[in-house]
Amino acid sequence: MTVKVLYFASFREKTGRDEERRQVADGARVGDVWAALVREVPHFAAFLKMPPAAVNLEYAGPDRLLREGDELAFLPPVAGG
Amino acid sequence: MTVKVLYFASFREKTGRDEERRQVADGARVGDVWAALVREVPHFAAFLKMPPAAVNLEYAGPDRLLREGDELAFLPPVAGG
Amino acid sequence: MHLTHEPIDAAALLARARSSDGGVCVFVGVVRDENEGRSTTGIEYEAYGSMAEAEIGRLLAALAQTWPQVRVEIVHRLGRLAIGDASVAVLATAPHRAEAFAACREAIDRLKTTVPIWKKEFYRDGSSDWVDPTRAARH
Amino acid sequence: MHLTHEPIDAAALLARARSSDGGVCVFVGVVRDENEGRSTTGIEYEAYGSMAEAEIGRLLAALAQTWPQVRVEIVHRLGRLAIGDASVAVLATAPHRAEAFAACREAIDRLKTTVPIWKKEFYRDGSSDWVDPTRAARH
Repeated sequence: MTVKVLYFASFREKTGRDEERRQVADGARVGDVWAALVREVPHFAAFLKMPPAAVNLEYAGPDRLLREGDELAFLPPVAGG
Repeated sequence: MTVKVLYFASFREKTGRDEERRQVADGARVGDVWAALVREVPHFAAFLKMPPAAVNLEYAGPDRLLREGDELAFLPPVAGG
Repeated sequence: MHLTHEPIDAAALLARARSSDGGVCVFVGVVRDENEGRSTTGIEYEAYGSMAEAEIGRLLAALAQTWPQVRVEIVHRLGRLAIGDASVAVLATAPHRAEAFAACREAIDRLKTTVPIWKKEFYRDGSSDWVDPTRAARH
Repeated sequence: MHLTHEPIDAAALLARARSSDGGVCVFVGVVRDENEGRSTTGIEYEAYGSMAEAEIGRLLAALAQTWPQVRVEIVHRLGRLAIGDASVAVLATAPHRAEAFAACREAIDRLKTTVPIWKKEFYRDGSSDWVDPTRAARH
């Protein structure tokens, strides 16, 4: 199935993309996508743990099951205000 | 000697005056003036203790010695804001 | 200086924040349409003007001792106010928000207990009374 | 709705206080000319817009649970801001001041940790960097 993955701020600059469609296995979880990104993206390889993530505009942990068409984002540390 | 005594808000309305010059004995203290007012003013007779007082624009206790020309005020409970 | 008979312009107060300050906290006290369950139509504020100015000056000096990096401004309106009118405004600007909030809160709390200002409430039934917070506290 | 690319009009926000509310607390975050000792020339704010709107909505709902009588409004600006520009404004109006202060403070504290907004600081030496509060906390 396909999910949409979004990148913001430092993650956008480090990956050179703001959005991509990724093929993931049926039954894939948020943590599986992160594990794949760690292998692909040098910047993420240095991370000791998964950054905060969101699925369909809500925070979600690594065990969150993904479904076809989900919008997934890994979020750099927020710094609004 | 003479001191100026000011009345505000409910004290002004209850005494019917906003300012008066009072003769007080040399060596008189704030508490002495209050004791005299308690005898003169029915509204003050009901007070269990002296209300906050100010001498020359600063809070002062009953033992504060008065001097010629001092500006003295007894203050109803403040309620600004 | 800190007391005025004119309407309070909280927006103008806000505009005076310094550019080096990251946090601006403003408190505005507004005349309510009820107090302790009684409908009110307005409030008359009276001050011992010269002492109130001096007390506010001492209050600002004390705040500057506690928070040297915070700048605080206080404006209190006097006279007859209608429902919805601003009676007091406090502005605290600081490099960081924690200090701005703390100084603003402390300023309004102390102002309400130490600065010689009194208010007479006017009720919908035509009566009026001087507000006595010490009496309310005993309820 | 809560995010804007236009300058924040804190005065207009202030003017929206209800007449039944006695206490109005406004916090305005302003772009500073330095951060952790480095001179800054401006900040670029970027948001995950749809999620930020949703998070602010959830934040307002949580505040309404805690303080049913308080009304809170939040506006956050995005894009390139200069020193002295307001980046965020929070308005809390309540019958009494304690609730207005508490809700305003809680709103800005939670906004800064949960709403997906990021800022890139531009320094006087021409460099720039994304602000990472988790890194600052380890200092």
